[in-house]
Amino acid sequence: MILLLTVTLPFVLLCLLLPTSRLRRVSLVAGCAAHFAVILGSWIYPVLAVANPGTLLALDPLGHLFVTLISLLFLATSIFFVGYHQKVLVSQRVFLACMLLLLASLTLVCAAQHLGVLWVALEAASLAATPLIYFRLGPRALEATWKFLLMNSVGIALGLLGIFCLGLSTTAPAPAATTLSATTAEVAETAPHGEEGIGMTVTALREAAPRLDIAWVRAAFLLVLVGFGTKMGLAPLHSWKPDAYAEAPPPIAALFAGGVTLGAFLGILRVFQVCLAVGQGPFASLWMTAFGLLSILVAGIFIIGNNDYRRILAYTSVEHMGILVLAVGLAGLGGTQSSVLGAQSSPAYAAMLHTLHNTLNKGVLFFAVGFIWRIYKSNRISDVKGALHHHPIAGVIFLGGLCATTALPPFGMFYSEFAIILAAVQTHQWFILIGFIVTITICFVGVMTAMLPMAFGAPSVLPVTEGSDGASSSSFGHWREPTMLLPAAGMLILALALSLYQPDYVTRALHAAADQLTPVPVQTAEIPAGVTTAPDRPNTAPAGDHLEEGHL
Amino acid sequence: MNLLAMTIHLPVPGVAAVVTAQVLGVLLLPPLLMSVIAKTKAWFGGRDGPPWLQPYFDLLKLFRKGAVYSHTTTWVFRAGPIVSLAALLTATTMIPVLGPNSWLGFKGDLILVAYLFALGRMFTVLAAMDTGSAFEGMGSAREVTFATMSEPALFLCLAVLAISTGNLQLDDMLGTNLAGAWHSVGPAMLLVVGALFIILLTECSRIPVDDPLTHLELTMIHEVMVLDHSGPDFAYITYGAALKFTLLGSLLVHAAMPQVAWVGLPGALLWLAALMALALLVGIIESTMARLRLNRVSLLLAGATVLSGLAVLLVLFNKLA
Amino acid sequence: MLAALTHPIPDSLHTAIDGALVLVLLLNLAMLATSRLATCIRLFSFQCLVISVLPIAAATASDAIGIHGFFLMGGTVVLKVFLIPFILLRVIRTGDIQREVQPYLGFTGSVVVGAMMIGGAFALSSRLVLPGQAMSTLLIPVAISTLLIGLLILVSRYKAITQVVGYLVLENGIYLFGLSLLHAMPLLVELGILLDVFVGVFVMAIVVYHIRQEFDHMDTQNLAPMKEPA
Amino acid sequence: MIFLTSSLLVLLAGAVLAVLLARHGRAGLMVSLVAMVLGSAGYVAAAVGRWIDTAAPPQRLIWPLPLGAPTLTIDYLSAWFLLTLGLLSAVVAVYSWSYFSVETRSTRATASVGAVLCLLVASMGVLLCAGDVILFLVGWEMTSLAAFFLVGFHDEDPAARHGAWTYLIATHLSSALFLVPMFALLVAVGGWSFAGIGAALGVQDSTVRVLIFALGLAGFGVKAGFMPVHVWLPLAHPVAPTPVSALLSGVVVKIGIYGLLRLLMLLGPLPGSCGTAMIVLGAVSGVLGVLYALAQHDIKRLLAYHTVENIGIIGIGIGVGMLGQTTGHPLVALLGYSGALLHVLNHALFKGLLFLSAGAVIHATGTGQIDRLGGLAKKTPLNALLFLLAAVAICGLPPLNGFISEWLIYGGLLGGTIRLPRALPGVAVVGLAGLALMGGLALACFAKVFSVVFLGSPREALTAHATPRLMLGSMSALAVLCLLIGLAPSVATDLIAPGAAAFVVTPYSTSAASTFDAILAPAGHLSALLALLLALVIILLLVRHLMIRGQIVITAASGRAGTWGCGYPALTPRIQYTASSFAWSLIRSFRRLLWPHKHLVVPAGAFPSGDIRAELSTHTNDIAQTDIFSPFFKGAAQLAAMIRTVSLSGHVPTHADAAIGEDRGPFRTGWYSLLSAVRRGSIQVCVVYVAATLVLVFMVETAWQPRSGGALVERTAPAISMSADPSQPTARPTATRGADELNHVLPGATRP
Repeated sequence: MILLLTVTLPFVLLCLLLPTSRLRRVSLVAGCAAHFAVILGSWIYPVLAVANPGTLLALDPLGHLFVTLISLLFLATSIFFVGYHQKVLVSQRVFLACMLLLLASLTLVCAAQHLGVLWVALEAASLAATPLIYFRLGPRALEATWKFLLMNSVGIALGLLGIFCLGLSTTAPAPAATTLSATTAEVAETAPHGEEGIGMTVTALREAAPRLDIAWVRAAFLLVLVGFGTKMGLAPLHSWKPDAYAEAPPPIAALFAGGVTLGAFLGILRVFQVCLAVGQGPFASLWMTAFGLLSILVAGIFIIGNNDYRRILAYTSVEHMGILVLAVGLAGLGGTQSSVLGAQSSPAYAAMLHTLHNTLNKGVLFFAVGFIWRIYKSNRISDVKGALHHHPIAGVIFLGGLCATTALPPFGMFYSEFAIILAAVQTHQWFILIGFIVTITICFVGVMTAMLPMAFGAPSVLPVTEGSDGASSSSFGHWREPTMLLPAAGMLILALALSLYQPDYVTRALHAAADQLTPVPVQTAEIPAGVTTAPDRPNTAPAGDHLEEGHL
Repeated sequence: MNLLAMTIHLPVPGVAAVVTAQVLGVLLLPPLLMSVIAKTKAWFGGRDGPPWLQPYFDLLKLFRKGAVYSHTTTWVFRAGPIVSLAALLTATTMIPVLGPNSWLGFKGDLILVAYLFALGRMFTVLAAMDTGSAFEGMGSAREVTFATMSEPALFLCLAVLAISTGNLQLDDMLGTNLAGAWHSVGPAMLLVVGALFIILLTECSRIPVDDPLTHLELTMIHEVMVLDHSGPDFAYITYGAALKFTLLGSLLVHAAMPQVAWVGLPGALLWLAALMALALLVGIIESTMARLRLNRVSLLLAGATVLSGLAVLLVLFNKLA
Repeated sequence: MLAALTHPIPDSLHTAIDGALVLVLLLNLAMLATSRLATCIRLFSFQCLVISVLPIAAATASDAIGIHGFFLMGGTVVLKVFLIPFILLRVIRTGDIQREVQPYLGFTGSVVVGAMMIGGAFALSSRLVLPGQAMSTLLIPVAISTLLIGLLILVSRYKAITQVVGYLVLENGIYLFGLSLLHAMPLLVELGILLDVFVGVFVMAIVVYHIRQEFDHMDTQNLAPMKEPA
Repeated sequence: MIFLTSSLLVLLAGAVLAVLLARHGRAGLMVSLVAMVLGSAGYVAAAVGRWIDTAAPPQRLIWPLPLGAPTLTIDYLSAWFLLTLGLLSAVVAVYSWSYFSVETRSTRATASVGAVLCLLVASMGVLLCAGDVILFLVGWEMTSLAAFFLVGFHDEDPAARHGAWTYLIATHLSSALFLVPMFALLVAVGGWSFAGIGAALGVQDSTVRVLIFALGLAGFGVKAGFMPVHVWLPLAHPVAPTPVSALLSGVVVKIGIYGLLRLLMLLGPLPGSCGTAMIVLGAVSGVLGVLYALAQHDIKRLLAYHTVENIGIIGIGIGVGMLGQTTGHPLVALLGYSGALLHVLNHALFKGLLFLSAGAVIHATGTGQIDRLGGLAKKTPLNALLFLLAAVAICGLPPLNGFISEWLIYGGLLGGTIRLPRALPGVAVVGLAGLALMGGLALACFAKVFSVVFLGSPREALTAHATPRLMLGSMSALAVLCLLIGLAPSVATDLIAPGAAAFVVTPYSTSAASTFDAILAPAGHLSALLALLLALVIILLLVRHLMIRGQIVITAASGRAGTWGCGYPALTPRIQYTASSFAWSLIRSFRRLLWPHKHLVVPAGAFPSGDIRAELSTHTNDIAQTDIFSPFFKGAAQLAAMIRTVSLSGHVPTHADAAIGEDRGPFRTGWYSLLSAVRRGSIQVCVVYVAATLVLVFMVETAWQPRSGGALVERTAPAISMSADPSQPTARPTATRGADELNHVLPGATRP
């Protein structure tokens, strides 16, 4: 556990101290590789991940899954970045060190059980990410950075407020019975009074669920949803995203789309877990589905007719974040395992599957766009034609990424989106069903209409660039670097492989994470069987559901 | 083998003679009907007209001649008359001609008959187009246009017959089987007969759809398509046109006269007489009417379709009631 | 700790705490009214000082003066009262810009809107039921209004540095809110939060510095060229 | 099954090898095409195996996809389509070698096209043999994707890009909007596997089943190309490389039909309205399809519209089958379904042949514009013969295969008019009239194409290259198959009977088989009569030969005494009737359906100047495209732009607008400055978004609980739920509630 958190720190120092840029880049890759090695090790030797559930830090299945994805993405990005090798105007030391710091803080986010720690780590991640956007320098990059910084800070401040509200909910005094509905009254009766304050770890909050003040929990959830939602980029809180993605180098944008946003998502999920425990799943789900649908819709509207492919990518990220919260929302609405279908179609599982493939696909697509940007030196789609002819391999990777991100089979997102639709059907959420289908279709049409012309057509005339080797004035000199091709193709192949053949241990990991997001009975163990006959009592979970042992 | 299971309606005791007589009778009759029309028209025109056997003489003359082929043509041009006539001859085996039953009918043969006509038309049109002549192209275009419009009418008529008799074999759909239908939905049957008559006029390129005797190629339909054929090819075409008239006429006669059993020699003679009468009728129409303007022809054919559609409605309604 | 907070607070201390909270409110309004950036920053610094005293008051209200409160106060004083204003003032000095010119919302207008926000905050918190007993009934309304006024500054000013101040005021509001659950957050986290705020401001100051370099002053109006194509 | 799996493996290996060998000359293309031939042969073997080994069970693959392990199964329906696919794709593979090896594109491009062809065939195989929903959908979408890349092969051509885009969007819209929800419903009712769904659907109430059918019809209909949603066909087919067009039209479109039939098999008998809808849809598609075809000037586009027509015919067949099934008339049902099934194969054969032959024409002359061609029969006689055979077949004329399937469908329709109860015979009559009209129009259309392209003399001096032998050989194979089915229909009907019978009686048993054999028995009589037809042709040929005795005069090519010009001695090829004029009289008759445009340039004055040339041309727009889809997409884009730019008129407020001027008061100024800030996405506005969202969320949260007086006060306020009844306590277990409602809406949905 500690090893995982600290493994990157020496490399941060190395990045700052080493004299040549080559060595610094090597140390970046080494840092990411070391981190990934520890992660892999933690899957094989669980002792590396396990910590006492009550403590501040522990890798539960959810966090473990997320940190693995983030680590994988960072490793690929770091390798890609070595090849990307652009003239770095911002001090490269700081830049590389910030990447590693970002990794470290995101690791902390995933490992944090205490919500305060989670917040601190998220804020740290924001701050570490800021210099990464300001890569290209110039007024537009600056604006993007400023916007990112300010909006994220405000968002994260709201998140803090939400966490405080959650804290307030734990200080509820024993309320007068008359103001209570049957549920809370009974719960209150059974709960022990006068204990010391409840800790702010997720586990503690879930265990203390009957004693939590529901109104404050709800307020907390809303604040966290809006606050961390800003960081995650849910519409209408997404406005920093297009700017940031258009200005940051594509591999860095990949880190944002597949890594940083996951951290914020995890923050929301933690509070969502508490909501589930206090029986507020439907409430939380409602807002999550609303934000999810709105995000997909807004993304679709802004994708159509957009002429800036990197901004379009930003909006696809908004779209996928929307899909993620929508899926989790459906999980809270009661889309549990159906008797007919088994666990592999539950919305929570779909959300985890979508998370997995979102990270992989974002890597593929942004790396491919990295190639394209290097070749054409323009963000405008109208300047980019015939990438497939200019650079067949990058073109194929780009098309692959495009298909993957628009959820065409055989790519994994197809399965997750189908499972979401299935969940909506099973829970009879017809509005959500129609809304989801229509909005993702709008996004599909928008993305394909805008981006396909980039790959096809007669190649457009390339801008003459000052090649580093002098002789070759075309951009073809750079992309042959295998360090760029390797991670891009590797991510594509991995995404494809996991879509076509999902090994058992991946399935198990996804299920373990999904189980944490499935509504569980509230303290069934503590309530006498006779009292549970109240009609509005949170019911017991379906058979086969893992209870508390599902996590940690 | 399926062939063995075929219902071949031959007179049981023997007899090749009867069969030969039937086949020869049917094959030799068509030119005579053309002669009847010609004679009628001559009579109306106050002329004597050509001899009764003139069509036979023409055919013999054509067969004795060689053939002239334009250098623009290909084998398609030569295949046209042959395929057309072969299709008609094949259709002859499924239409009740001399007698109540067809020779080689089977369930669903009515569709084959209709499509054999279409096959013949297709090859006639292709042969015409093969010459590269604008006139023949014009004729072909008109031919396919009017055929397209008469096709639904034909099928609707057949549907009426099928519904009223509950049968899908052409000879079973006609004749005495129709008596009940004439009894219960007489008006519908009248409409069918009317529509069939219009179809006959169209298919055989008679007035008011087409004027076979006009000398202005610009207004012709069928005749202009066969301008370039000569010798045996043209003989095939001429004979085919007459055979088509006989076949459709026989169909019409069988549909219109449900009381007749068409059995034996009297039946054969009656059939001959009925066809002669039909030819006479056509001759009278040709003598008393002018050819319609081309765009009025579509109206006529649409009318036939409507008539037959109405007949379908009547029959179906009768069945429901 | 919970038990400590539920202990009745002496009247005199109560008055002092309430007075401090009202002072915070007034400082908010003053920040809205001032056009000089330096003044604004100093006002903020003073507000932080007032706020950092509050945990001590809360701690003295309980049976024992918690080490918790002292650490928190110390951290706040060092970071917010001295370090952050110092950085910001330095940026202003090098930036050679002193005033907020032509904000989106005029200064008088800002004060009026700010007052309305305070009213709203009080109205809202009258409907809130705080679990447990806070150190003062004013705490929550003041926290909310500070938060809202921070947002208002953030939104209505062009100058990047004022936006930083706005953000800090917002943060102060949250801090005040957090005082109501002093016990639930371990010290480590509280300090981490403070540190994060500090680093955040530090980074912001750097960015502001860059903005100055790019545009020769810190006006965010120069940012944001047309983005989404029609 | 072993054939199927090994075919799939061979195809995948071929695709991978082709990519790896892309830099080695034509090796990549060669390898992939060989794999395609082998794979297709495997498909045919697997399909034939179904009829030999009638007891092959479904096979569950131990191959975990993200939503579970899929199942492969070949039933008679799959086998029939697999046979169709295998036959056509094998021929296309051989043809492709000649076609692509003369391509001017790089070897990399041709190797990749080979690889994608392999993937296309493989994914269709997966789709046809899918035993569960997931595998079906994966195969479905991968087919679309592979076909998309193939259509866009000539991506330097904007029309090709547009066609490919249209195809992709159309097919994805259909699957996303209709098929995915439909399959989700199916899965919710009966689990993943088709077997389970079929069992569960049987007890569903008919509203649900009609809903599912409607969704399926919309979704599969787009792929199949039924009339209002056919727009992608005429855009994609002409621009695709010829072998791809043949595959698209021959089999890719057919998987829409397969999907529909599979769905019908699951749904069982549906209310008569569904069959009625199907017949009407088929008739409309057929008639309009062939009318549009008649109006086309490009040969491949014309063929694309004919695909719409033939899909219409298949639709009529299916509709008849459905009516027979509903009312319990096995004869009608069997004739309808078997006609539809046979037409699927037939259409694949003759339309494949037509496309390949048209490709050979384009290959020879470099153009597909019908009115520029002429007289090709002399230069490419074999190709002309093949085209003619296919044209005769597609017009449904004897003695070719097209007639057999139409004959079956006619039989079903006529049988339906006789046997169906109530008003349903009227529906059959509509189908009958439609089919008859289609037959006439198709004849007109193919008379036009064949005669203008191949007959007469060349209209323009186009160089005509010889057609490669391999092309002709592969096409001949298709022609032989067409003739074979035409002359020996009972072979085909014997194969179809189990598949078609599966709709009427499941499981298919030998006793049922004999009944159906009896129903389809007249197919044997056809053989005899068609043989008679051929014999008569030969006899007449001989007679003519004997009579002429060599007295043949062929006019001189000098042109002096060529075709009889009715007295006009100076005939030139330009005087020949063109395709446009040939079709015009029919188009004019149907002008209220087609709305053709006529462009006429008339020289003016008594002595027109030389620079104005008289000109007459006609063209016909696709109404579905110009009046439905184009406006819809344009409108949607416009709406999105309006939302994006926060302006109704598209007027962009500038800084100048955002200042009080002579004609602007404070409110308008304020509004403009707000708009301008929103559009610029200024930082302040972004923060306002966050704040406003927060406020809004809390306001909504408070307002939605009117009785409790605010979320934060009422500690135990019921959570908001999506249920329409606000009084419903949310603490109610949602999982069970979902199940209850599921039971309510879909009875039998949740079973132990």
